[in-house]
Amino acid sequence: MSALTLYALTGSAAIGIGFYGLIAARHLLRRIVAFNLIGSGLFLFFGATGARGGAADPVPQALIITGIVVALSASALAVGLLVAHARVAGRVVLPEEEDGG
Amino acid sequence: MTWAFDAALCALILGVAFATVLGRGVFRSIVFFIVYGLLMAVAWVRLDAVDVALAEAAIGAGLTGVLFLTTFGRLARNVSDDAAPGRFHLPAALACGGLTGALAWAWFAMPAPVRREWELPPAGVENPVTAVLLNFRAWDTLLESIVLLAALIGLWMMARDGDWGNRLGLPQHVRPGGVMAGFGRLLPPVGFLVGVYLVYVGADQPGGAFQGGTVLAAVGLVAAMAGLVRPPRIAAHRWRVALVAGPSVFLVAGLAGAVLGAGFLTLPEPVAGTAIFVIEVGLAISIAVTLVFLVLGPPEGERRE
Amino acid sequence: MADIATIAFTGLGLCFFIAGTIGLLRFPDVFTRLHALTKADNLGLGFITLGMLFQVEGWREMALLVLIWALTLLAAGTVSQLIARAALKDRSG
Amino acid sequence: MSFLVALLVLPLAGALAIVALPGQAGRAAAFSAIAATAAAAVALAASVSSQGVLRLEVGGWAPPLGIALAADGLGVTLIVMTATVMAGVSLVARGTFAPDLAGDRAAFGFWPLMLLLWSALNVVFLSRDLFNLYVGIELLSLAAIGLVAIDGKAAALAAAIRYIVFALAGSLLYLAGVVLIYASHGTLDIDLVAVRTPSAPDGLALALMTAGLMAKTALFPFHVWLPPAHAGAPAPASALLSGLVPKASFVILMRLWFDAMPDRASDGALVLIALLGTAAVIWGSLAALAQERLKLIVAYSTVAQIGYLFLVFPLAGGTSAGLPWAAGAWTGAVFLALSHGLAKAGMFLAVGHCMAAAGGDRLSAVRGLAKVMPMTAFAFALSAVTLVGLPPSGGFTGKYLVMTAAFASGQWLWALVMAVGGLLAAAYLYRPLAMLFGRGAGASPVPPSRARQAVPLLLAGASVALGIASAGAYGILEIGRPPAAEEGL
Repeated sequence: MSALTLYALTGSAAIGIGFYGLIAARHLLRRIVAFNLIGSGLFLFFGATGARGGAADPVPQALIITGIVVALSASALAVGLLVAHARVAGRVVLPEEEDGG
Repeated sequence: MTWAFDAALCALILGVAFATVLGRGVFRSIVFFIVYGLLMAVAWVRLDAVDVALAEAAIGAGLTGVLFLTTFGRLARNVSDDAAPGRFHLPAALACGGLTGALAWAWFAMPAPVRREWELPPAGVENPVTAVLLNFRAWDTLLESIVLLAALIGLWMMARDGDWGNRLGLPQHVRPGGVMAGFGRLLPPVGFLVGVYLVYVGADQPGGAFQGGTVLAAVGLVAAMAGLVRPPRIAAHRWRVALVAGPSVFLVAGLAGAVLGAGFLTLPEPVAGTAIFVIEVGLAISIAVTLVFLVLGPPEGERRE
Repeated sequence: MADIATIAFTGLGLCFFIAGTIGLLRFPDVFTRLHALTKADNLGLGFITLGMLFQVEGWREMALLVLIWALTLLAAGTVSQLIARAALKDRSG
Repeated sequence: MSFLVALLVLPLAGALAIVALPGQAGRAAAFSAIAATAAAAVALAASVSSQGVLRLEVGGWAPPLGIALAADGLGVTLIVMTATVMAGVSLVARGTFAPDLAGDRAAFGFWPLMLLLWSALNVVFLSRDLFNLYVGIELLSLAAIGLVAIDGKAAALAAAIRYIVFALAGSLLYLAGVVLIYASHGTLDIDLVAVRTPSAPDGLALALMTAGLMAKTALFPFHVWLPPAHAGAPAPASALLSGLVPKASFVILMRLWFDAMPDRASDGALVLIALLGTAAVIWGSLAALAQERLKLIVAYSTVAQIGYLFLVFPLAGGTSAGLPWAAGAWTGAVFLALSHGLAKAGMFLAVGHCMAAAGGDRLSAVRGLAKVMPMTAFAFALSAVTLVGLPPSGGFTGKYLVMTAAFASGQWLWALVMAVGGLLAAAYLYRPLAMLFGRGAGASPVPPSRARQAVPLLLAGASVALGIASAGAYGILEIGRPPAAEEGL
C-alpha cells in the first residue's frame, strides 16, 4: 500500500467518523467539532488525489485553502448561534421539536 | 522508514478522530480536535503541500480550536447540563461506514490522474498555489473573502438588542502585571513579524494572505485577551473600513481590468505581480480583522442577573 | 561524528519526554502533572533542538531552531501558569 | 457581457458599502445598488434573448484552469425573477427594518445580508464551475441563516441551528462529490464534465452531490428544518428564504443531471428522486392542513411546492432524454420554480401585512381583514391561484407542461401527483382565505400604507402575468436548453 493510499483511506475514515459524530452527538458544540473533522478528512482525501502522478497539483491545494476558510466561517456562525440559543433557552441540545404534522 | 512514519501518523490521526467523536466530555473532544488538526498539518507536509499545512495549522487547528475553547467557556456561564454522550446509533454507524467504504472504493476505482501536457501559464507569482488562488481562480477567492464577511454579519445578528452598542465579545478581566499581560506584551511583536513575513513571501514561497492574516489575527486575539487593547464597538467605522478593505481592493482591481478592456478580474502580465501583492495585503488586513471579530463574538455586556 | 551527537542528544530528549508523559499519566493532581509535563518536556525539547543543531548548516537555521525552542518555552510557561491559576480557582471556588 | 459582471459586482459592492459607510450614506448606497442590480438583470435578459447564451471566462483563463460563467435562458429567467422579488422585498423592508421600529441591530444587518444573498443567487445562476457553485451556495446558506436568526427569539435561533446542521452536512456531501469529479477528470467545468470519458466513481459523485443539494433544497425527508426557519423570520426575510433560496440548489441539481452528467441518469435513480418529490407534495400539504398559524401554513406549502420541482427528473432525463416530451417537462419545471418564487414571496409579504395589522398570525386573528385591507387579501388570493395552479397563472402553465409530458410519456403517476397536489393546495389555502374574507373583524386593525400593500399585490400579479405572457418566457428558456430537453412537443 503506497503512502498516498494510506492518507486517502485515513481521510475517508475520518469523514465517516465525523459524520457519525454529526448525526449521533447531542451536544451541539460536539456536532460542530464533528463537522470540522469531516471537512479536514475530505481535504486530506482531496490532497492525496492531487498528489498522485508525481508533482503535486496546485489546484486542489488552492481549493482546500478556500475550503478551510469557508469551514471556519460556517463554524464561527454556528457557534454564535449555539451561544445565543444557550443564553435564551439554557440548553446546548436542540429542543425535540414539534414539527407540526 | 518513511512508510512506517506515514502509517504511524495515519493511525494517530484516526485514533484522535475517534477520541474526538466518541470520548467523554465536550472539553476533551475539543482538545482532541486541536491535536487532530496539528497531526493533519504534519500530514500535509508529508503530502508536499506546505501552503495547506500552514493554513490547517493556523486556521484549522489554531483559530478553530480557540473558537471552540472560548465557546466552551461561554457555554459554561449559561448552561449547567453537559449533555450525556449519545447512545450508540447503529443505523448512523452503518451509514457512515458505508460512506467511508464508498470513498475508499472510489480511490481505487478512480482513473489515473489527468496529466497536464502544458505548464501553468505565467501569473505574476512563483508560488503555484498563490497563482491559482489570486489569478486563475481569483473569483473563488474574492467570494471566499465575502463568505467570511457574511459569517461575521450573521454572527453580529446574535447580539441582544440591548448589547448592540457594547464592545465586541465578553468583557475581559486581566490581572495587571500578571502572566497573561506579560505574555501579551512579549508575543505580539514576534507574531506580527511572522504574519507580515507570511503575507510577504506568499508570492514565491508557501504563505499568503490567508495564512499570514490568520497569524496576525492570533496576535490581535492575544493582545485582546491580555487586555493590551480593548475590542472596538460595532459602530467604530475605522474597523468596519478595515473589514471591507480587502474585498474592496479585490473588486476594484477586477473592475479595473474590465474598464481597461482586459476583462473582469484579468491581471495583465506586466502588472500582475504588483496587483496580486496589493490585493494580498488588503486581504490579509481584512482577514485578520474579520477573524479576530469572529472569535471575539457579538457584543455582550456584563452579565445581568 | 555529528550523527552520533544527534542520536545521543535526541535520545536523551526522548527520555525526558517519556518521563514527562509517564508523569502526566500517573501523577495525582493538576499541579504535579503540570510540573512533570513542563519540566520534562522543555528539557526534552531542548535536547532534541541541540541534537538537530548538529544536522543543519548555516547560522540562520541554527538561530531559527533556537528561536523555536525559546518561543515554545515561553508559551508552555505561560499556559501552565494559566492552567494552574484556573485549577486553583476551581479548588477554592 | 458587462451586464453579467454588473450583476455579480453590484450587490457585492452594495453590501461592502453598507458595512463601511455610516448609517444614512450606507443605506443610500445599498438602495442604489438594489436599483442598479435590478436594472442590470433586465438588461442581461434582453441581451440574452437577442444574442443567445453569453459566456465569460473570468480573468481570461479558460477552463479547466479558470472559471467560466454563462448566462443561459434558465439562469437569466431566474435572475429576473430574483430581481423582481428583491426589489419588492426591499420596498417593504424599508418600513419593517426602519431603525426606530426594528432596533439598530436588525436595521443594520438586514441590508448587507439581503445583498449578499442576492450576490450568492446570481453566482449560482451564472456559474459553470462546480467548486465556484460550492462557494456560492455556502455564501447563500450563511446569509440565509443570518436572516433566519435576525429575529433573535429562542424559536428562531433553534430553527437557525437546525438549518445550519442540515446546511453543513449538505455542503460537505456536495463537496465530496466535487472532489471525486476533479480527482477523476481534472476539471470542474460543467461543460467539460459533460464531454468527459466516463469513469467508475462518477455515479457516486453524482449521488453525493445530489444528496447534499437535496438537504439544502429541503426535499423530503430533509425538510424538517424548513418550516420553523421560514416561519420564524420576519416576513420580508421569509419571502426571500422561501421564494428564492431553495431555487439555487435546485438549479444546480438541474445542471448536474441534465447538463453535466446526463449519461449517469439511470431511470431508477430518477424515479427515486421523483418519489421523494411526491412524498414532499403529500406530506407538506397534509402538514399545512394541520397548522393553525398562517405563517406555518405558507411555510409548509413551500415543502409541498418544492416537491413538484423534482417530478421533472424522470420526465426529462434517463430514457426520456431527447424524446419529444422532455422539453415540455423541463420548461414546465422552470415555470413552476419561477411562479412559486414570485407567488410565495408575495404571499409571505401579504402575511406580514396581516400580522402587522392583526398583531399575530393565528388563523382566528386575521378574520375579516379583507374588509380593512382588501389589497393585501387580494394579493394573498392571487398568490393562492398560482400555488394551486389555476389558469391563467404561471403555476398553471408549469403544471400544464409537466402534466402533458407525463401523459405523453405514459408516466401518468406524476400527473396524478400534480393533480392531487393542486387539490390539497386548494384545501390548505381555503382556510386562510375563508378567514380573511370572512365576516366579523376583531379589534380595529391598523393597515399598512397603500404603497406597502401594493408590493405583494404586484408580486402575486407578476406570478399570474407569467402565465399570460408564457410565450415570451418560453422563448427565453429555449436559449441554452440542455440537449436532453431540446426536443419540443
